[in-house]
Amino acid sequence: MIHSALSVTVALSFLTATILSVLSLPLAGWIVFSRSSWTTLGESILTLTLVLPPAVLGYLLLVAFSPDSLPGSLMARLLGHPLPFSFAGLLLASLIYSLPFAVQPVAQSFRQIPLRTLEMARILGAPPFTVFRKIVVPMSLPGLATGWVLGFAHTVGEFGVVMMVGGNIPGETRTLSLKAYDDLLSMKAHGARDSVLLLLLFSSVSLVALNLLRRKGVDSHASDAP
Amino acid sequence: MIHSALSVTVALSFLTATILSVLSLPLAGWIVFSRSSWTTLGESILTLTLVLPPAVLGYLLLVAFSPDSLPGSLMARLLGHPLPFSFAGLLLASLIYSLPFAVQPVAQSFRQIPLRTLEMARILGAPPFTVFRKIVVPMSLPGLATGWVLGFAHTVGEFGVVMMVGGNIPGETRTLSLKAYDDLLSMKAHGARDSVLLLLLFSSVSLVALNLLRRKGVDSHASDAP
Amino acid sequence: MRPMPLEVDLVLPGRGAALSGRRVVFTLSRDSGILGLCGPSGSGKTTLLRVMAGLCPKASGVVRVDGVSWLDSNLGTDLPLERRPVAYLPQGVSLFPHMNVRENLVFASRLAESAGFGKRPPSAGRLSGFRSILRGGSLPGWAQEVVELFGVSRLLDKRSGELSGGQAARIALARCFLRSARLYLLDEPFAGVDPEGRAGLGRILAGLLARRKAMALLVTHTPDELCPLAFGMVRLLPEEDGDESPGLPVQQGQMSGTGAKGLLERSGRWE
Amino acid sequence: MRPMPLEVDLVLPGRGAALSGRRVVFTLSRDSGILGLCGPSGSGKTTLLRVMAGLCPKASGVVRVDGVSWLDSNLGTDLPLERRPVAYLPQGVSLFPHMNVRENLVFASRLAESAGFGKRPPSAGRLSGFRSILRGGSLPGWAQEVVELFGVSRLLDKRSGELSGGQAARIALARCFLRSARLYLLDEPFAGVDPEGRAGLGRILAGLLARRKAMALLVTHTPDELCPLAFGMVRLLPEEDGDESPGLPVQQGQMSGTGAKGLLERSGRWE
Amino acid sequence: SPAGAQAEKAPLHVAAAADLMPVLPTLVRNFTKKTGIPVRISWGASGEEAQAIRHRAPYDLFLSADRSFPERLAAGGYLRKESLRTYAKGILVLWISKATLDRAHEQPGVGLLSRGFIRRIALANPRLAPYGLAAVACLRSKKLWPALRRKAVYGNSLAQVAQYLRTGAAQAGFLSESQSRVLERSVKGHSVSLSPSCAPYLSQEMGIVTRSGNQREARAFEDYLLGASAQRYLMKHGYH
Ligand SMILES: Nc1ncnc2c1ncn2[C@@H]1O[C@H](COP(=O)(O)OP(=O)(O)OP(=O)(O)O)[C@@H](O)[C@H]1O
Ligand SMILES: Nc1ncnc2c1ncn2[C@@H]1O[C@H](COP(=O)(O)OP(=O)(O)OP(=O)(O)O)[C@@H](O)[C@H]1O
Ligand SMILES: [Mg+2]
Ligand SMILES: [Mg+2]
Repeated sequence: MIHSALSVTVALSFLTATILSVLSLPLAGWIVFSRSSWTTLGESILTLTLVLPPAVLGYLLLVAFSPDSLPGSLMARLLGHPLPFSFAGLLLASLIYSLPFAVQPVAQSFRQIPLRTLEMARILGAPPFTVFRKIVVPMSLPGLATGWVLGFAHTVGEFGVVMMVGGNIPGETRTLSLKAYDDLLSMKAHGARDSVLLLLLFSSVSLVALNLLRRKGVDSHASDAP
Repeated sequence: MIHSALSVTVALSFLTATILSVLSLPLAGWIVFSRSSWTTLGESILTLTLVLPPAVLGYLLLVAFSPDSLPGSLMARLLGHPLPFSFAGLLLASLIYSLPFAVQPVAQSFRQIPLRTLEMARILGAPPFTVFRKIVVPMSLPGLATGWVLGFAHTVGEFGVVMMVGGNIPGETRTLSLKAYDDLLSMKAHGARDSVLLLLLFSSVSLVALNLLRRKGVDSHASDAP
Repeated sequence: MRPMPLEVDLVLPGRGAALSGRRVVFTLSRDSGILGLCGPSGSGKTTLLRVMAGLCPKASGVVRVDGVSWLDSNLGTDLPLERRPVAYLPQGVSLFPHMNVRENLVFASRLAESAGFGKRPPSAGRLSGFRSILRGGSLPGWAQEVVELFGVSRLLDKRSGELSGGQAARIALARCFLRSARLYLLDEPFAGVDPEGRAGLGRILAGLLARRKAMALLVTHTPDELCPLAFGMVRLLPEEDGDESPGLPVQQGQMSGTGAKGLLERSGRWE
Repeated sequence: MRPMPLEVDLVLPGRGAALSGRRVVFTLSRDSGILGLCGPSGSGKTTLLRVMAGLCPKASGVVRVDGVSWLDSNLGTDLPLERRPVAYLPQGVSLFPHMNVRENLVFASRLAESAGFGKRPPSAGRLSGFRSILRGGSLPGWAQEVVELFGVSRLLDKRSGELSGGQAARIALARCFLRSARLYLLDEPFAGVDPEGRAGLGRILAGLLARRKAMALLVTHTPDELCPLAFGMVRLLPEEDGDESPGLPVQQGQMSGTGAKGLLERSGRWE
Repeated sequence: SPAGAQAEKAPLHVAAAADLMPVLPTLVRNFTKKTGIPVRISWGASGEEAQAIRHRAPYDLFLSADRSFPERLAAGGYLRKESLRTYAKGILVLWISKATLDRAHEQPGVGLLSRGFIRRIALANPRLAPYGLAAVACLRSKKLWPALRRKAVYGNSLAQVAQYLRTGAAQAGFLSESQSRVLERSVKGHSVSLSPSCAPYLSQEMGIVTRSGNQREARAFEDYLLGASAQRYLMKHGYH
């Protein structure tokens, strides 16, 4: 039981964090570099999924994903099964839910790139997309790493949305975090302890590993003093 | 009813985000600038509160805050009343829960300050604390702003911890997010629409205002190309 | 009648209180070579170069190269940076901090190649994309030649932050010349380079410009040193200090020989 | 017997393949004034200054000022930066980007005051903390004098990013001299400054050093210009290029008069 | 073989109120042993699961902790009307911790709640859970509610109320009999039954999801739950 909840959690968190890291690049790029005055609104909308209580957000997603709705029916035709209560639906919901955590740190990194550096790339004749690919993204690795960590950790602990959209189905949409809650409520002292411990163990191992990696990356880059 | 839930939410979110922004400075400073090898562990622990399902975290906090426990009884003596089911307890829980969201962006900003700049301040004779106060912090305002926004938004939407530690007491610990959940699940369609709309309205106004402010600040700082 | 290689008649954009309404006028009749640009700190040399490169949107006046208007505020012409055949070396450090020296140079040479510069290998075509992946981060042959000319091939594996001031200046200059342009705008290219180095670089520049049939506008604070290489010198007057009144007479960029009168004649028309 | 004002006998730390095992030896017997430091790009001038400032932890050898060992790798002495009475002007831009010019200068003068420098107003004491809040970001009188000396008081309200290259160099130099020190380490302080400016700054420096009874080690790429001001010149030899063998003979910093032999005599002992 | 045929079919999927955690797993195990039908349980708050069923969650059978959610779902056509059955009747109890009682020197009862050493009274959110509503009704009938209201804290489910009591955050609370028995395994306390004296028995209903493809199995499970042995088991664990 714990094994399947663990594997659902691992798959969901890794996929969510990784897909979000990829998505955050164009989104943060738009927010930071577009001259359109819509970006402030866009950034605020991005942050909005944060302020909705997870269960409410989950409910809204459930309505949007429902095969009766247009987006839901399109997706259902694409996937061959309705989105809600499936792993695919859970993934999509997690992506929406954790989006701001991945995008904000990347946007912040983008903002801190000196205009001088961007200008220099343009002067050498780089078209905008090349500037983005070769200058903006490589200089924003710390932000991408922060975004990945926040997205990952947030998905591991996600509860309300997962419950609502996933339906807590063992082996499919039941994550460690749902299981830990169930165990806690059922007052099986041992069960809850096991799943909380597993959750903590799994998370700490991945976070420590990641922080070590990142720190190494940062150290090798920051030694810019002559 | 809605008014009191709104004011609890406003007070809780503003206080949490603001206190966290202040706390994030020493914490991020320690994580980034300390040469101790404990910092990786420290950073990982900071991120851990993220991966615990909110309800489980809420339960653990309830245990820790209980007047039977040592920290809980100390706090109870200090405040004159036990922590659980009080606004103070809710605030403390929110601080713990949202801590990583405020600290990570600030830490990231600290990391991106060029070593050259820090060195220059030392050369001019600035003791470490002055370097921190006059160089590190002012150069990290974008990170502080991101941290404040994430902390604020995250507290507005907080559900599991608030429910567990606060006890959903109207006018005191019942937030908009709890109210929206009640309204939604009790299937009073109208009530839910009102509180969700209010939540969205309140959040979007504050977020748009904040993003506008921040953008202005960033623009005035980033024009460093000659 | 052949058009003038370079005509400039600009009112520099006011930057804060500084420079407001300062006019710079000069014309070149020679097709290639170095024209020096000097003047005291704050007199607008960098601003002039940025206007000519297309980096300063608020300038008014005329910049015309080989008869083509890059900027003509009367007609509303203002070619974007991308469409001006210009290369610009900014003042100060400009290497990309996240790339090592080789990556900096490869980045620039790839961009130059995609603009049609450099001798592509004869087998270019269908396979070239694949090849360029295989070569990975290596410099194409033509770029290697330029890099060797500037004497920086020993430094290719250094990270940008590990260079001495003079080394960084040389590499930035080499990177600038990986780009093919009609007009090179060089802002103090020899800053931080030792005297022997400056003399050598000057000769290299003169040779390259002659071969590429290109002009350079070169900002310098040691005009005497440049004399043997440049065919003329534009000198900007010092900024007016103290209280500015709006009715100040228009100031013009002046061209002077700075101890080498003969250069003035070679410099063509001057007003 | 009075101790030597400055004794240096260092093996520069190897930086990658560069500089490994290079030895620099010189001694000063004069109590104040400018000693020039020149040499080709990459010869280790910046590295030497950083070692003397205490910013390079891996150096070995001896640096002794007025008989006090700042560094003595035989005895294990290595005074931290904070305890060396030294001021260091790094090569390149060094103003704080988030402060305007005035804030940069106020920051430095406050730090100098807290180290006991500068004439505090006579009423200092209980009220001074309160006063310094009231004055807010204004420069104390003594600092204002230094700033006027360097001719940058017109620029106080500019943001760091809005300065021309020469203006930034002047301000960085002024900021460096807000600090009181026994030894000023100046890495190409005149880079980007126009010729008249360089001459003027040189005289200002010489005057200040004489008044403060302080020494300066000044890196320059135009040694001829410095001659009238410096009492000597240390010249570092070029980096060995090509294949290095570990058995290379130890190279020594050399002092030369660069066209002004008389200076050599005034420069005291030299080995 | 029949076992092989069963294995191909999706197991019976039961959406159950979290309040049933103490009893349902054993019942399910017995059911599977008896019929060979595998069962999978998704736990949740009744309200959340009701929403899920409205949005076509792949559940076959809904075991609610009350009767209003199933009835509303049936009215909307999401559950088969004829399949709605009351599978258990809950008993409302007042639970008071032993530590508190020791200070009271009094018989446990609703009257104790006004005393100062009971600082917090936990009950389920009356807007979401019938046990909460029943508790409030009971206190109202004794005219205690206006005074006690300030002490009340609300959990979203009975299970959460039990957590409050377990951690000592609340000194007294209203639970179901079955939850209070589980609670007493980890904390010492005393419970006073309030049904039917002060509150009615609380019917818990179940119903079969209209769209379910496991109608026969769901019906079998309903029958099993209503059967004598299951009912005896429920009775033994605090249901009426
Ligand atoms: N971004 C800016 N905003 C406002 N003023 C500026 C900006 N950049 C430059 N200036 C001002 O414009 C004037 C001209 O500057 P510019 O950089 O063109 O001088 P310069 O001739 O290149 O001087 P230097 O030889 O010192 O580099 C100076 O007074 C400078 O302070
Ligand atoms: N952080 C570093 N890591 C590795 N090598 C370095 C580093 N900094 C400098 N070097 C190398 O050390 C050598 C000496 O550099 P240094 O900066 O001392 O030269 P310099 O004499 O100041 O030259 P310049 O006149 O060009 O400023 C050079 O070859 C340089 O590439
Ligand atoms: Mg300039
Ligand atoms: Mg140097």
